[in-house]
Amino acid sequence: MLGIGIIQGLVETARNFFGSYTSKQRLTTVQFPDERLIQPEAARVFPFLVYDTDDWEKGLRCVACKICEVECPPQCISITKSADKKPDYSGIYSGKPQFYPEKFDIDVSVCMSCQICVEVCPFEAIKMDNAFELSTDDRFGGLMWDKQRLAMPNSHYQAIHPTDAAESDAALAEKKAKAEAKPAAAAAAAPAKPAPEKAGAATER
Amino acid sequence: MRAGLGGVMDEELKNLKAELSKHGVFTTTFEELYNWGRKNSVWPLTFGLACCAIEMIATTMARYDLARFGAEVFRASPRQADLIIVSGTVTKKMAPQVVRLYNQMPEPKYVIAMGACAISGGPFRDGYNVLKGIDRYIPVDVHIPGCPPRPEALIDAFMTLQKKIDAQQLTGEDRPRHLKEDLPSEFPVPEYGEHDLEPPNNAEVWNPLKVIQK
Amino acid sequence: MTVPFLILAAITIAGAVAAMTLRKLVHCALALAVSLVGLAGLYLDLGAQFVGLAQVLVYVGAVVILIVFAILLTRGDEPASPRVGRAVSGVMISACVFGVLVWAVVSGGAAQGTAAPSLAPISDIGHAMMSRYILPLEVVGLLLTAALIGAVVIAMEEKRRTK
Amino acid sequence: MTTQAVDQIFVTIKHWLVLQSPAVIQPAVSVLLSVLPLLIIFPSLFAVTTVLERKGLGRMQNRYGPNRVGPYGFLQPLADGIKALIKEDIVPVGADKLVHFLAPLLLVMTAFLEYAVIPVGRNMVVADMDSALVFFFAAGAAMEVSIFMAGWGSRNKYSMLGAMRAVAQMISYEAPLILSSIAVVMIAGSLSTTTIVERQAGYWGVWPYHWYVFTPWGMAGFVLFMIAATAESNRSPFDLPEGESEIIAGYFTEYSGFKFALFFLGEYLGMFAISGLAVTLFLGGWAAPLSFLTFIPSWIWFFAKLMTLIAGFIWIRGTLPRLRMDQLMNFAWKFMLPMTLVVIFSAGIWRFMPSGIVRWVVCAIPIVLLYWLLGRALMGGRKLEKRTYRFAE
Repeated sequence: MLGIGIIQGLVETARNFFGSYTSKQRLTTVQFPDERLIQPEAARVFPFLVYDTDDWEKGLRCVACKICEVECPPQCISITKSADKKPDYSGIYSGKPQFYPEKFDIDVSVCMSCQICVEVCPFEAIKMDNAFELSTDDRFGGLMWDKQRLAMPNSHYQAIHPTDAAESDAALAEKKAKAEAKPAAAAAAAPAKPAPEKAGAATER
Repeated sequence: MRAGLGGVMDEELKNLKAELSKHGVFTTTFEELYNWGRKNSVWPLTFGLACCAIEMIATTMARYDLARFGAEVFRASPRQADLIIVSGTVTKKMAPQVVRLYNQMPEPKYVIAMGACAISGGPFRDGYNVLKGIDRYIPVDVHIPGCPPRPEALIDAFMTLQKKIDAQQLTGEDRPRHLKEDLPSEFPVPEYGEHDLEPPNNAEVWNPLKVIQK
Repeated sequence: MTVPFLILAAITIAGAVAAMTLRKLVHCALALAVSLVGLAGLYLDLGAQFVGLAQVLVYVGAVVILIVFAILLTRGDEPASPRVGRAVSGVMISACVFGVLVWAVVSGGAAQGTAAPSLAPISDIGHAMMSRYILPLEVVGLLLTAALIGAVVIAMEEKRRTK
Repeated sequence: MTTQAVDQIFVTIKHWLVLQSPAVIQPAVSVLLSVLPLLIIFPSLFAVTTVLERKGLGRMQNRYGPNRVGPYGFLQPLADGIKALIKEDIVPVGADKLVHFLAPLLLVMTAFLEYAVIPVGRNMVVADMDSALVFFFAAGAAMEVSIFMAGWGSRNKYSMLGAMRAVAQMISYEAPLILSSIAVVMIAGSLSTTTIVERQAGYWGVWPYHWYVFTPWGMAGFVLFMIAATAESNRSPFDLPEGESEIIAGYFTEYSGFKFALFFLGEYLGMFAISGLAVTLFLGGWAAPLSFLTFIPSWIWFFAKLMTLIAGFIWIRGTLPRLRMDQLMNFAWKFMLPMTLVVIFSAGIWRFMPSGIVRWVVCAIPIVLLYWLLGRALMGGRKLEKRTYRFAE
C-alpha cells in the first residue's frame, strides 16, 4: 500500500532516536578526545627509531646502513652516516663499535606509512608508531622529524605492539646469543679441536 | 613604548580576569566573544579530492561525529563555508579550482591540509601531474600528516584549529590574516602554462626553508 | 485624500512608471509587483479586505510569478531596442484603455455621488457568490476545470510522443 | 491569581501599558506591543529549534550531535549567530546589487507578516481580520517573489535553477495547501482564524471532540496540509531548491554571512508560520487537548502544539531522502490535488449529514477509496520487496 514504506522508515528513525538514550548499539559515537577507540595492534602511522638503555642518542640501534633510505618508496628518509664509530651502547652488536646516523630525518609530510623501512631493516632499528595526533600549523618545523623526535625507547615499542616487539626481541636475543656463543665456543674449543669448529663456523656463516 | 605598555596592560587584564573568574564572575571581552563564535561554528566546505576525503566523510559519521563540535554543517556553497579541508591529492588539473574555491569563501576562512598529498604531494611528489603541496597557493592553517590520517587525526586537527583561532588577537601585529587590511583575501588562480602551472607558486604565501649548501 | 491614500497612490504610480521605463525585464516585472501591491493597499484602505488580499494572492502570487517564469525561460534579459512605432501604439492603446475606464467611472459609481463606503464583509461576498451570482461562478469554475484538464491532456500527449 | 488571569496575563499587561502611554501615541504603542513579542519570540524559537534539530537528527543517526558548545551544546546557535555576523558579506560582481540585497529582507519580512493572523493564545492575535486566511496565503505568495529575486539577483546559474525549482514547487504545492484548508473554511463558515479556533472549542467528556483533525476529511486534510507545508517551506524531503548534490545551495548559493543567516531564519520562520496555521486550522488552535488541562494557559498549548509539529518536520527530515523533480511534480498533481478535491467533497457531505457514526463512515469512504485507487495506480503494480544484496552481506 502507498505510504507503508514511509511509515516503516519513520518507525526506524524513531527507534534510533529513543534507542540512543538507552542502548549503546544505537549510539555508536566514541567521543574522541575524551574516549578513544582501542587501536588494533597492527595500527601504524609513522616510523620511529628504537633505542635501548636510557640514552636516546647513544642507545640508537640504527647503524646508518641506509637500506631504508634507498627502499623508501616516496623517499622521505634522509640519513647522513657518521665518520667515526660509536661504542655499542644498545648491546645488540656484541660490543663492536658501529657507525651511527649523524643525521636521520624523516619528512612525515611525505611518508605514506607503507612500513617498507621496517621490513627491510636488518637491525630491528626502525619500527612503526601508532601516535596520530600530529596536526601542526608549522609546515616545515613540525613535519620534518629529526633523530631526536624519532627516537623512542624499546619499552614504547613493547607497549604499542606487544606481539611484534616480543618477536623482535626474541630475534635480537637469538642473534646476540649466537654472536656471544661463537667467540665463547671458539675460545673453549680452540685448544682442543680447531679444525671441525672452523668448519662449523663456516657452515654457519 | 606603546607595545610595551600594551603588553603590560594585557598581562594585568589577564590577571584581573583570572582573579574575577575565581570569584565566580565571568568577564567577556569582545575579542573573546569574537573568537569563541568563530571557533565554535566552523562550517567546512563539502569538498573532497581523494582517499583522504573518505576519511573526512567517516569523521562526520556516527562513529566519530564531527557534529559534536558544531561542524557537521558541511555547506556546498563556498560562500557559506568557513573551512576548506583539502583532503587528498591536488593534481595540477585541480589546483586552480581549489584556489578559486578558496577565493570564493568569505573571510575569516581557514584551510586544513589533510594528508601527505595535500601537504607535499606525498608519494606522488615527483610526478609530473601533482601539485607539491597546496600551501604553494593558499595559506594553510593546520597540516595533518598521514596517508591517510585517521578520522581522529582530523578531529585533532580541528581542535588544533580551534585552539589557534582562540589564541588569535584582534589587534597588534599578531592579528589574524583577515584583519590585516593590506593582505589580500584572494590569491591569484594559477593557469596551465607550457610545462607547469603558471606561476609555480604564490610567493606571498609560499615561504619554504632555504637550503643552504655548506 | 488622506495621507495613506496619497502614499499608496504614489507607490502604485511609481511602480507603474518604473515598470514601463526600466531597462531590464525582470526589474520591470518586480516594479509591476510593487504597483500591484500598492493597488492592493488602496483596496485595503477602502475597506475591501477580501478584494485587496485576493489582489495580492492572484496578481503577485500568480500573475507576476507567471511573467517572471516566462522571462526566465525565454532568456529575455537583453533590453529591447526602443522603436517609435511601438511607443506610439503603446500610447494609443493605453489612451484607449484609460478612456474606457474614465467613461466607466463617470457613468457608473461616481455619478451617484459619494455613496457611503460599503464595507463588504467577507460573508456577504460569499452569500452573493452562492446565491445571486451562482451561475457565473459555476461557469467560471467549469471553464477553469476544462482548462486544467486541457493542460493535463497536453502534458500527457507530450509524454506519449517522447516515448 | 486565577487561571484565567494567567491565561490573559500578556493581554492584560499590554492593555495596562497602552493605557499608561499618552493618548496620541496609544494606537502606535498598541501595535508595537503586539508586534514586538513576535519579533523576539519566533527568532529565539528559531535558535532553539536549530540546535534541537541538529541534536535530534544526530540521535536519529546514532550519534550525539552538537554537545560541546556550552551546556549540552545549547550555545551552538549563539556561536553560529556570532560567526554569521562577523563573516564577510560578499556581493558578486555581476549581481544585481539592489535585488540581491532586498531578497533576504523581503523573505524575512513576509515570513513575519504571516504571524499577524495566527492566534497564539486566547485573545492573542495581532490582526483579527475577516479574511485572515487569504492574508496568510497572500503573504506566502510574496515569499515566492523574494525567492525568485534571490535567485535572479545573484546572477549565478545555480541560484537561478534553484529559484526556478523553488517557485515551481511552491506554486504546485500551494494548490493542495489552499484546497485542503478550504475544507476547513467550508465547515467553519469563516476565513477568520479566530473564528475557526472558536468553532473547534468544546469537549465531549474530556475529548476535544470538535477539533477538525478528528473528522475523516479533517484528518486527511491535515496530513495533506502538512505534506504541502513541508514542500512550501522547502524542507526535506522536498528540499530540491537547495539540493546540494546538484545545484550547490539553490537560490542562496551566492549569499554569505548575515544575509545567508537571514535566509536560514526566513526558512524556519515560514515553517513555524505554516505549522501555526496547521495548529489553528486542524488542531483546535490554542485550546487544551483534554478538558481537565484547561488550567494551563492557552499560549502554552499553542506553542506545545507548534513544537510537536516542528518535531514532526524534523522526524520526516531525518527519515526520508530527497525526491527527484519529476517525482515531486507527479506527487503534487497526481496525488495531492485529487486527494484534496475529494477532501473538499467529503467535507461537503459532512456539512449536510446529521451527526453520528454513519456520517463518519460515509465521509471516510470516498477518501479511503481514492487513496487506495491512487495508491494502486501510482505504484503501478510495483511491489516493494526486501532488497537483497549479492556482495554486501
